[in-house]
Amino acid sequence: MVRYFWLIPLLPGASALLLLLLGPRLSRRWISWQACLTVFLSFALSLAGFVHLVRAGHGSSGLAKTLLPWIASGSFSAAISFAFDELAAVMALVVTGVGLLIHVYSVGYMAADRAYSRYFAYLNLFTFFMLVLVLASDIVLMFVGWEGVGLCSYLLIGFWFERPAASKAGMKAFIVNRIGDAAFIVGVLFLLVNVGSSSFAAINAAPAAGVLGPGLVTLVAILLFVGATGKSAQIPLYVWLPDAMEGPTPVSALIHAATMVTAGVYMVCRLSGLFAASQAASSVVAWVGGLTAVFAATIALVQHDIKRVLAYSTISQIGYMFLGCGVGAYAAGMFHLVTHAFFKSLLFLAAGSVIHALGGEQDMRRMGGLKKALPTTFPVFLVGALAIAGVPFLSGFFSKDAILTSAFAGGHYVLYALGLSGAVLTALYMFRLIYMTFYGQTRATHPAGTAPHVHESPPVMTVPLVVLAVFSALAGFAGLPVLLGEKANWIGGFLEAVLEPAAHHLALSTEVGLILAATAAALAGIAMAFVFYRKRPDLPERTARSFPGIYRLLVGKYYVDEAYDAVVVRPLVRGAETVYARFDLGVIDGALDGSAAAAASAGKGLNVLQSGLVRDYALAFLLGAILFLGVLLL
Amino acid sequence: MIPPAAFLLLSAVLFSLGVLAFFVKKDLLTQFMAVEVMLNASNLAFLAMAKASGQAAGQVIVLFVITVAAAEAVIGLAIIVLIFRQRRTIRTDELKDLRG
Amino acid sequence: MSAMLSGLPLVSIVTFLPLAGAVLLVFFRRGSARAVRATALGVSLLTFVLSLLLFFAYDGASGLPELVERSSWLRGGIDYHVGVDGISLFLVLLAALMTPLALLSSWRAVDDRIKEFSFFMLLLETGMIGVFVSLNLFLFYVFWEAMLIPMYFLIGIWGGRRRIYATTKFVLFTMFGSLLMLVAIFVLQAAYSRAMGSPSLTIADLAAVPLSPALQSWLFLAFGLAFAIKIPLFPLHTWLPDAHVEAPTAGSVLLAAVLLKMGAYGFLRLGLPLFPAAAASFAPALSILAVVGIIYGGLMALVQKDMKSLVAYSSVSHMGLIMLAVFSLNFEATEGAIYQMLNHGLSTGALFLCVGILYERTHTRLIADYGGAAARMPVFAGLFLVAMLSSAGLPGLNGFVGEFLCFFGIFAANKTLAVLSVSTVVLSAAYLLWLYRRVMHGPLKDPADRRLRDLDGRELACLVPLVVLMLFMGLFPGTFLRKMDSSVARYVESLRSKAPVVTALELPGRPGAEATALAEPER
Amino acid sequence: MGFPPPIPPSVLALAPLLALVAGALLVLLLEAFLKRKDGELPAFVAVFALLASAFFTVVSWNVGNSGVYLHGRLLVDNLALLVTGVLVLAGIAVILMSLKYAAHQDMNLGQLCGLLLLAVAGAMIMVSSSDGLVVFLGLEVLSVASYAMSGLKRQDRASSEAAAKYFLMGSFAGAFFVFGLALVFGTSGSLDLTAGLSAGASLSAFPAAGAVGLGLILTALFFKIAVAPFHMWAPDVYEGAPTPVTVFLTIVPKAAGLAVLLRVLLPLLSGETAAAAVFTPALSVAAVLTMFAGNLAALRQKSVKRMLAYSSIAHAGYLLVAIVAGDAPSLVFYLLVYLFMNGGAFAVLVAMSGRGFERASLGDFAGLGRRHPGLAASLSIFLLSLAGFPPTAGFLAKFYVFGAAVREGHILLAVAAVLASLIAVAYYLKIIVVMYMQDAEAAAAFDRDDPALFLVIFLGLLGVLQLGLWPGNALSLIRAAFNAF
Repeated sequence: MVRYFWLIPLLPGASALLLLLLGPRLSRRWISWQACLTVFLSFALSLAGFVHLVRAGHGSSGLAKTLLPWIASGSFSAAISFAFDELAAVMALVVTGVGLLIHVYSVGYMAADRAYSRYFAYLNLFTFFMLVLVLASDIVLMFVGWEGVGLCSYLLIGFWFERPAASKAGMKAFIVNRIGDAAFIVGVLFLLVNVGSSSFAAINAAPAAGVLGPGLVTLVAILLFVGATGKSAQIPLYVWLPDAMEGPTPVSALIHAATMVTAGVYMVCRLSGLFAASQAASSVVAWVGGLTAVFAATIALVQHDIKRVLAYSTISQIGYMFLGCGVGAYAAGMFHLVTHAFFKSLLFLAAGSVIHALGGEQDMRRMGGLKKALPTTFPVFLVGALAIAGVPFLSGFFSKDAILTSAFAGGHYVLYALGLSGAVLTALYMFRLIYMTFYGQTRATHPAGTAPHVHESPPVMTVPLVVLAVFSALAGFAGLPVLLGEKANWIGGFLEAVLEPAAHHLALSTEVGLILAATAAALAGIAMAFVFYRKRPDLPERTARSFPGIYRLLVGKYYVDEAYDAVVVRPLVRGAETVYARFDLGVIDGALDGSAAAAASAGKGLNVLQSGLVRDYALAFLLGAILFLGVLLL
Repeated sequence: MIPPAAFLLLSAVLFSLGVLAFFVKKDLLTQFMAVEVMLNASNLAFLAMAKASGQAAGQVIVLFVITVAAAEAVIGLAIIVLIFRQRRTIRTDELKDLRG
Repeated sequence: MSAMLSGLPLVSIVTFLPLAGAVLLVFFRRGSARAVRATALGVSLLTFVLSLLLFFAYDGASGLPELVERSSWLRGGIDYHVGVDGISLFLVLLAALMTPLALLSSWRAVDDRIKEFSFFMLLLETGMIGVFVSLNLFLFYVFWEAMLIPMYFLIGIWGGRRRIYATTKFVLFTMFGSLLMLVAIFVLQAAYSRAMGSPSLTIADLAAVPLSPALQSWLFLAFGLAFAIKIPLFPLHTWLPDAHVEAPTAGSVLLAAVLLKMGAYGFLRLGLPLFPAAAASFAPALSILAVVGIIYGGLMALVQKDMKSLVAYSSVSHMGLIMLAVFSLNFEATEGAIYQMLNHGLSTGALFLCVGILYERTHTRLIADYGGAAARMPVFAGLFLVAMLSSAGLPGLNGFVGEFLCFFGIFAANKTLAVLSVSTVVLSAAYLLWLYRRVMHGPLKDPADRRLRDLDGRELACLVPLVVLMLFMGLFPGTFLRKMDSSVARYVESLRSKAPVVTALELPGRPGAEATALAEPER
Repeated sequence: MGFPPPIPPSVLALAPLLALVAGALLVLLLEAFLKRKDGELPAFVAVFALLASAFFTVVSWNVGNSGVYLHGRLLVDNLALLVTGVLVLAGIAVILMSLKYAAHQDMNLGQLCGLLLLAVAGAMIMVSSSDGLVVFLGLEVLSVASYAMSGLKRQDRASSEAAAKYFLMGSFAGAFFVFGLALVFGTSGSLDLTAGLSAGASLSAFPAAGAVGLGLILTALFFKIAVAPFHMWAPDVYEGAPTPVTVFLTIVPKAAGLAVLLRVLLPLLSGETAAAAVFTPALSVAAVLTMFAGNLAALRQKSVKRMLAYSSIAHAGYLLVAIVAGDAPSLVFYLLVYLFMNGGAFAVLVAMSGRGFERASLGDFAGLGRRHPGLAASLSIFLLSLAGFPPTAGFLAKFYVFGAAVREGHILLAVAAVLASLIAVAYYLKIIVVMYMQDAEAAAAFDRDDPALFLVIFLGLLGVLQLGLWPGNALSLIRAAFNAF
């Protein structure tokens, strides 16, 4: 069975193809089953592979399979070949597992939608590309998945393309991603030309082998990381993710929380050999991550759209992952990726259930008091919130702590501080959300004036929530802090086979201190949220009024979109329009038509000379003759 | 004995006069006569040369030229008559329907 | 296979079958529209099938032209001399494939003077194929020029409102270049017979003429101008948008898919092999123009109001990349360029077909007149999307393979230019997706408008083959690349051997030696 | 035809000429004494005469009857015979296309035929002698006949104006020829145009008067060929003259004049002589002037006939390029091709005319592609050939002429020539645009039962395509002819 691991991506791919070709002709029932079943099979295969790897223990080189030689020309060659090692196994499990749950959830969530088959086709297609990205053993092939998930993200964000906002968001996502990808391509070109191979093995080995000079390593790493900032929505290319919330909520959960947006982190871990080799590049990664973590969190504080809060929270959490990778704790980064996949998709799906319950309402100012109305959704949401806030013994607590610890251990105290303050903010905005949504009086206003009929979602939606809640709660135990023993951090050990091991270790006392600090941060955040949004609901307004500047800045999301629009987009378009009118039509065509006109007017002149008078003709004759004779004589 | 160069010069002068006349005159007939003058200038030249080089050919040519001139005159006059019939004038400058 | 075909003048048949069909059409009664259409389509399809035989018959081991036919025609080294090699083979196939599709696409769009229309289409096909198979410079030039005539009529008779301006501009602009090329041909011919004693216009022979650097530069410029106009290279591109906007769909398709390739092909077949030193010395300048073209074309495409001129400017951008690859003068770039020519043929051809399909329904090409078409035409939306993504070079589709090989080769030759050229990745996505969004997405412009019906069988028959081919070429490029390899290798070698500059220009990009060495095990 | 000629060489040499003159006399007699004026009998006689003369030409070609006869007055060589062939063909074409036309435009067919035969005879005399006097006589015979022919549309003001202008300018130019001849005779003591400056001689060795004389003679020839700036009579005359006569005027005098020019100049231009150093640039300038003057002036014409008139001036320029290159074969081939394409184009113009009217304005061609596809297609092919598009003969002709120029090192001249022909493309295409891309306001109908005319058009097409694709025979014939050169 393990031998067929290469089917993991192909199964959803086949399903997608089938749905795209004859989707409309199939019954919804069939579609749902086909879509979910194929993903389930991939999940099963991944699980099998995972188990196989665990059994094989260390030193197992993992599984590899070359399907077909793809592009080969001269000194360039890239094959379609998959590899299934520890890193891929973990990621594949996340993708297929969470993916499966979200497929199931979607069956309920999208039940009413017209383009049911198209939705699942896209979802399957995404799963396919994501798995290609994960399993690729070759950076060019990874790029196929990389771009493919981008495409699916475009398609799914713009799923309701009749909505201008949706199609605009989709386009924005794709183009912003493409900007990152351009840098990514350049990085890949450097690798191909200098390393002479596109396989990850060769690339990770290159710095050590000295094929790649230190300067080049840094350059390449940074170029690739720019690509990652696009895909994983980090500063400066994060702007597409909040808008991406225009897509259906399950999509936000799967693509824009659990899997695709973390592809950047995965890529960095894949190339940990390369990144680890460059101190400069690593610190760039760390700093971008750290800053993004806090930056996004601050914006999340003041958002009113429940999904946008989660979106900014995602950006911030991915910031943590990069922070981890940047300080050399790749395992920690991956660990947080996993836990985040659970609790963030949980939060999104739960939010989706809320929105579903309120008939599409997303503005938290019109929610509140839903605790009773949503007996399943509320508790699972709470679990997710606690997990992300980093309350002890829930998954988020361990993974975030692992990152902060190694940041501190690496001596990056500023980054550590950033991370810690980020943790406070995280707790704050999450519980702001909780209180605004579930507590207090309902502020729901309905067009009909009557309170909307709030209803809990059907089991096909709630069951996945519960499952995810369980994982969000317990997944942390896969990576306990080292102070509980060498083997405690199981996942770290598991991934060590592939990833660069985290360098430093700390004294027990320090570790304990850090853990306490993290806990304190989380609780502080929650407390603040309690005070602001439960005890003294008037406080927020007052604070806002006392710091109007800051408040407006936050509400305006630091006006980054506006800045980009003013500095990049509009000048580009206006400039192009001017050049088109002035140069293309004006100068070039002007020159052409001008020369034509010149010829015509020359002709006109000749026609005027052709006066019809014999005398003129004779004169021309005579002058010509005289000229000619002159030439002959001189 | 006058040197042949003198005749040549004279014929050249005659020829130029013919050309001049062709330009100053305004009607087909006199312009054609100007051409006749040019032809006869050439005849003079031929004769002078013939005399100088003692070749009979030169004198024969003159006869040819005269004949040709006569032939031209015939056709020319016919055309001029035609023009006159159509336009009641033989002013050369009236012939400018065809132009441009 | 080739044994079965031996003795059969396959290349000539493929070249002149359309011409025969055209002549046949002359004898049809006017008004027998269906018969005319069917015959034309049949002939072009048959041509395509035979061209497939070419593909199988071509072995490509030596890299030399195969299936060669040669018979002396006129004095002065003018022979009838045709054949295909790895460089021309696929362009022939492309021309043979696109013509029937173009005919099919105009099944309903063209209803005036169908006989003449089909006649000129077939004539054009012969011209296009002829250019690619000619191995004699005179023959090449004859086809090169003769091809203008049918295109001139196609745009001029069945074109849009400003068709006459457009078609005249097209012919005069193109001729301007090719006439100077003609003079250069004379010079070359004279130089050859002076050097070798006997005259010859066989392209392979002409490469052997020793030319003074100055003369070589002049000749290269003369040839280069003709090709650069055809490509079109910035800033000689302005005939293209006009021609495309005014041309009927079928015309645009062939213009974009095949005619533009002739410029690049000209450089590969003549410009560089005949004047390698001059080419190498002009390569930097031309490369810069090409890069400017890439970015400039992309930006112009961004702000077009007319779908066709948008696609036209996208062609300027894409062809710029191909040019840049051609002038990177190394193996990967050259192969990438050829592959990208095919991709551009397919994707841009498909895009023009799509525009044509929309135009047939609403009779407007203005982007602003559309919106939300996807709701009414889901199937079309899908195919359009694929064509678009292939043009934008999305991995998994053909566009990526060519584009990436081009990038690779360019990068090896010159990093800066490569980095600049990669901007096409962003630009193409921007203008294409924006187009798609404005046309296909959003609320329906006019819900009452029933004209936006989805594709019928005929239109599917036009688009589906292209889309399938895009996928196939994206996944199995080897099928095509392997047939090119030896010809391209021979070509690059000849450049290297003749112009030391070439290697000098190609090397610094990468420590070629060990890069290749490292790459060996992979292959 | 291997049989030994029953007639002595000198007679055979004269035979083509005699045939024409006899034919001319017969036609004129018929014309005088025949009752029915509109009969086509004279035409048949004329055609027969032309065919006879062609026959004799072929015979004396086959028996290699070239040589000098009548005490050096008559020179029969391959150039003469080939050009004679072109002249005769042109004559036949003209007659065939005037059969109906003459009736429609109430021209006197008999007179036309007679004059035509004489004119051809004159041209024939010009090309088949190097003796100045004989050339002059031929020139005058040709001219005088042409004056009359251009005026044959008696009622038509334009026609008679053309005749008058042609006559006046022609005789003016003729006088220059004679005076020049006198000077040459005076200085060299001989009438042989080539003797004055025998090959390689330098102008300095040749007295100024002689140089002037030669110059004057050349100007007269330029006038006949319509080389700028001696061309200005041409557009008016070509437009005014009856269309078949225009065909004659655009081909026969050009051919004859160029042949003489070739005779006179070839010895001078060959080699690095001082004479070459003077003549080559002068002629090149003249050629460039002619090409551009013709093509530019044609651009804005509203009348197709006048447009073609200007185009024929431009073609004189191309032909002059062949002279500069000193390449006789390409010159003759171009003449042959030009006969077919130009004759064909004008033939279509003739076909457009009807009883009492001519349709020559661009507007008249609107929508022709719909109404008379055959006619439109033929005209298009002729125009494309004139424009020099492959695979028509026009391209091949240009290919050889310009190629020769480049081979002789006149690259800039070739560049100028191609640029000029680019301008030409613009107006040739204009006609096609009107025919195919504009629709007719008024559907003009005209009778099609003019077999002779359509025969001419058909032969024109045949020639244009045959000479474009398989010119092998014609070319090898011409080349063979000029091994002597």
